Amino acid sequence: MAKVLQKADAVVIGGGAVGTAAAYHLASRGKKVVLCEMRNIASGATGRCGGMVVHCYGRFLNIEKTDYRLLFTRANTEIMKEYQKTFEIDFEFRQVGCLDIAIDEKEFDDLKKLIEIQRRLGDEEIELLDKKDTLEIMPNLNPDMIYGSRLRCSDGNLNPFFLARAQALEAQKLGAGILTHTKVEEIIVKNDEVQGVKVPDGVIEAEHVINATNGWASLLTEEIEVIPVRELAMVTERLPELPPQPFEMLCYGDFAYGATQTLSGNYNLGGPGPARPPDYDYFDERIYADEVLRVMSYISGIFPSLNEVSIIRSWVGTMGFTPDGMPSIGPMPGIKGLFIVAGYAAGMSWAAVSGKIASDYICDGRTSFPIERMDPGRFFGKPKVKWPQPYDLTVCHDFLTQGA
Amino acid sequence: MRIKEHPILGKLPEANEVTLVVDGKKIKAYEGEMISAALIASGIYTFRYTSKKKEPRGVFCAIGRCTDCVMEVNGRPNVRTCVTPVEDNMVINTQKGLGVWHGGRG
Amino acid sequence: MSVNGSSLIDRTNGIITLEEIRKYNGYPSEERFSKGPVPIIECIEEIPCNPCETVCNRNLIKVGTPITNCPRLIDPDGECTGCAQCIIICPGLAVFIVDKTFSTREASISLPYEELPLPEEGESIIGIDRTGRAVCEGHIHKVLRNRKFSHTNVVTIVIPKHFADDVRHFQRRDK
Amino acid sequence: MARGKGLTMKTELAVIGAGPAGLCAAIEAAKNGVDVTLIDENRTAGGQLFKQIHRFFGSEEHLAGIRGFEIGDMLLEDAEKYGVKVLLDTVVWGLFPDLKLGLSDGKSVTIMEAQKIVVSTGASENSLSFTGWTLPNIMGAGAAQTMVNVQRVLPGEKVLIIGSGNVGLIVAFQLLQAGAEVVAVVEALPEVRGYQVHASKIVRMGIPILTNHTITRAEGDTRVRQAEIAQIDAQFKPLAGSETILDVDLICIAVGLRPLAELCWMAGMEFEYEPQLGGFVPLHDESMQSSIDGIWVAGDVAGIEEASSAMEEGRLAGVAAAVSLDKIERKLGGESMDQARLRLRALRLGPYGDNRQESKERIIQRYYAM
Repeated sequence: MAKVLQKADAVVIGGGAVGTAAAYHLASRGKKVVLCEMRNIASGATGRCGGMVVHCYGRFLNIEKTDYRLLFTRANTEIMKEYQKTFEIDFEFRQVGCLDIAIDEKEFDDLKKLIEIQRRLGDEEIELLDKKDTLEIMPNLNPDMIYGSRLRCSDGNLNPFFLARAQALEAQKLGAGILTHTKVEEIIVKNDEVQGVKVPDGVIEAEHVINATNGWASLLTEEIEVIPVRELAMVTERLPELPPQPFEMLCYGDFAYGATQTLSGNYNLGGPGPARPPDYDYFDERIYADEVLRVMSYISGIFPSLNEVSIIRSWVGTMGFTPDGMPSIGPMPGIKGLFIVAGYAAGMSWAAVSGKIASDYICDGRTSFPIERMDPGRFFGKPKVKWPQPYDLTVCHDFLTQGA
Repeated sequence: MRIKEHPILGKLPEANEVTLVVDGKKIKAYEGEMISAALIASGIYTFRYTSKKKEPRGVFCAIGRCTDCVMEVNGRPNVRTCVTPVEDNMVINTQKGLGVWHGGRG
Repeated sequence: MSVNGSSLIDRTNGIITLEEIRKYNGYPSEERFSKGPVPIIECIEEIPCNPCETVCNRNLIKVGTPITNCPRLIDPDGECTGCAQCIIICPGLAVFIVDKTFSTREASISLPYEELPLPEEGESIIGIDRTGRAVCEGHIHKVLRNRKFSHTNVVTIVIPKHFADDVRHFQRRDK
Repeated sequence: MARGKGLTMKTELAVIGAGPAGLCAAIEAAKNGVDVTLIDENRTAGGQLFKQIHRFFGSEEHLAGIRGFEIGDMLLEDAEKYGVKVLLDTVVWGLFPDLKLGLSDGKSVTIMEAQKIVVSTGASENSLSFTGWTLPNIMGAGAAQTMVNVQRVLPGEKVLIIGSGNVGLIVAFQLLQAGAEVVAVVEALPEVRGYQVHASKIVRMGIPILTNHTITRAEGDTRVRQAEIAQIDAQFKPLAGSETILDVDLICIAVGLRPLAELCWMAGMEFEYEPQLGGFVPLHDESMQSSIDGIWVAGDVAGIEEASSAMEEGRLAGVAAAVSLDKIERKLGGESMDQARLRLRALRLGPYGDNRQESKERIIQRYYAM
């Protein structure tokens, strides 16, 4: 029988923004928490994303759930504002507004249709901007490419490394154990009840286990359908902000493309990096020349000021996507004590609230948030979705909205 | 100051003179010199001030790696002066924090 | 245990002493000094280097293999002509030529000089020992400018014979 | 990040970094008929050679007794003679797994496809933090060496050197040659770290080497004006009352170098931590082949040593690449690689060389244990 290393009330698997949030909220409720991360804090998607806080992408895939999404992402922002009052580490969260750019007539028409639906669902904040207004906010965009945009002023960005480390540090202060370079090999389940987790040196016993491993989630819990998606992130040299307002944009058509300027002045660019034939390994974290060039050219086409700017770092990260574009948040049907918080396409806008929900559920057996529509078991019994190869967020979205 | 005569390297080779405008003041330099060398030869050691603490910074690695010597050159911030050669009528300004940038349209 | 360098020399201040040279590499006898100029190689560590061996056209310096052996002077009969090629080639500027037969009361010391301005012949100087201290007075006997062998000039100074085993540098009086 | 035109260039062997190792790799390969492209981000090739005005150690076959910059000129002549294509002012901003390189000359961005690659990107200097260490005119000793010997500008007249390794000792002498007064060399450990010949030379020229000493504070305004040094105990704690204030206007930090291995990390190479060789170094076999097939490493990027060893590792990698491109017959190539290995072994002997030799042997064992 493997050595019992320690006993805890709950074990969190995954050291990203979501996992560290769960550890913090559980610790602040007095629970004995142990977080296991196979590499280092923020080594997964958290450490390789653009750090953008987008309350609601508002694409056709989930447009009908706009109000539902805003319920969670707005709560997420409130929790982060609370963090800022007491947390030792400043994770540079600021709401600078985000422009969703349309680069042709058809895309601009889509935005008009989508905004009508969002208004109907009570979203007063979202604004439609024509070309002139868009260029007024961001005069350095390429006028030949801009047909208009959609603006949400409460969107913004943060430093994802600092968010994860901030939550981990506060959790540690409250007694949580943060075990990096500790790979969870298996969630131990006996007659449908969680006993703990198996790690290289032995076993950590716990009544509750939280799977916050995002793109890797189905490796530990096969039944849930979270598929890994490869994304590219690049960071430029630090530059002053260009008036009138800090820069943050998404591309409506290929919404996997986006760019934001961080508080410290670096531009953070993101773009799709579909896995490559023949083996289509979506966990391949190496970078390839053509995809770096593609992301660089696409974004500098829309924002030419970047032409003379140097890129100083580039990474590839693995995010998680689900067949309906909504995260899987909730207790795992059929396994008592296992809670799933995975499958985020906009992790920074969901991490804090997901951590709180997981903690509430484990402490009180319930949560005030209506998480039923994100039940991890919602895909049980349905045929596994056969994604076209290769795929990325845009291909997933287009594939799932063919009928829309 | 420039080493006019070196025991091993001999006399400083002849080079055309160029003029740099540094924070509005004209200084002389010679073609082929790096901006950092020309400035230090004219007694200028502080090239920028840091964003947060406004502390003076200058040359540190001299091989273009550490970016401690960056200045605004011809309207572009973050130019590594230790690996950028001088050109006639270059406009060079001490960089304050991240400097001033016109998004390539300056 | 010394991390580097032959583990026996005192490495606390970078100063090499005559005793250490005698002990680890040998120092010529007075009998050898009486025969004429003698190359003194103050290089007593096993470092990979042997140009002094290959440059001496009379094969008076032995390093052998491996090239980390300390260089030894094999010149009992005093065949050294004082050509100073060994002084010029040494990457560590550690070779000197001492000629105690220069005159009854004086000795000459040829040493590598790679600084500017070059001293003038006849100029009076102060003899400096291995610790950097001034120990005696003397004058510049000869200055061999050396553009051909890339600028390691050879300056020969003349000092009282008594200091010939200690003076290894000089300072110009007006400096 | 100029709009990626994505023009693609092709070459048989791309050598990244035209320092001593890169030049020698390019020359050895080109000598054997390989189509070589040598890339360097600087305006001139030669890397550290052109700031090294001292004569090199080693034996005749290592070009001992010749000054670094003269060796640089010789290698540039050979590179031209054997038809090496040299791309200067060109940054390699990416080394991609499928043997592709991302190049930029500041105006346009191109991708180069190479059949084989040698990474010889050299090293950068370690820094040391103490109060005031960010003041202007506190710089790496190698940086000061570059300013003096390449830029021909003397950054300061009264200099403090921190660190008594060969770089600290040689730069102290070269600053003296350039007309500066070197006030002292401080060394934190109880013993001088560099060659005794270098130490004795500067001591006799009036530069004291203070072991068990370090810098505790630097003062200044738009440049450094004063340094406070102090004696330290075995735990590197300053002894109260042992502080002395030195009036200096330049402080050179010579506390070691580390490999510039970002491109190796990016290509996905395996690394090993070897303090004697400067920190994390890429694993390689005895012909400098890295853990990525088709990519060799050579020179300081594969472990900090002097330029003479860098040149030998470059020759070794250059011949190995030529063999793998079937440009020389395996047996002949093997012989010339053995020669290079013998010359390398000769440089890695003695109290200074032994621990580097052990580290290199460990790296090769780890390579085969992958």
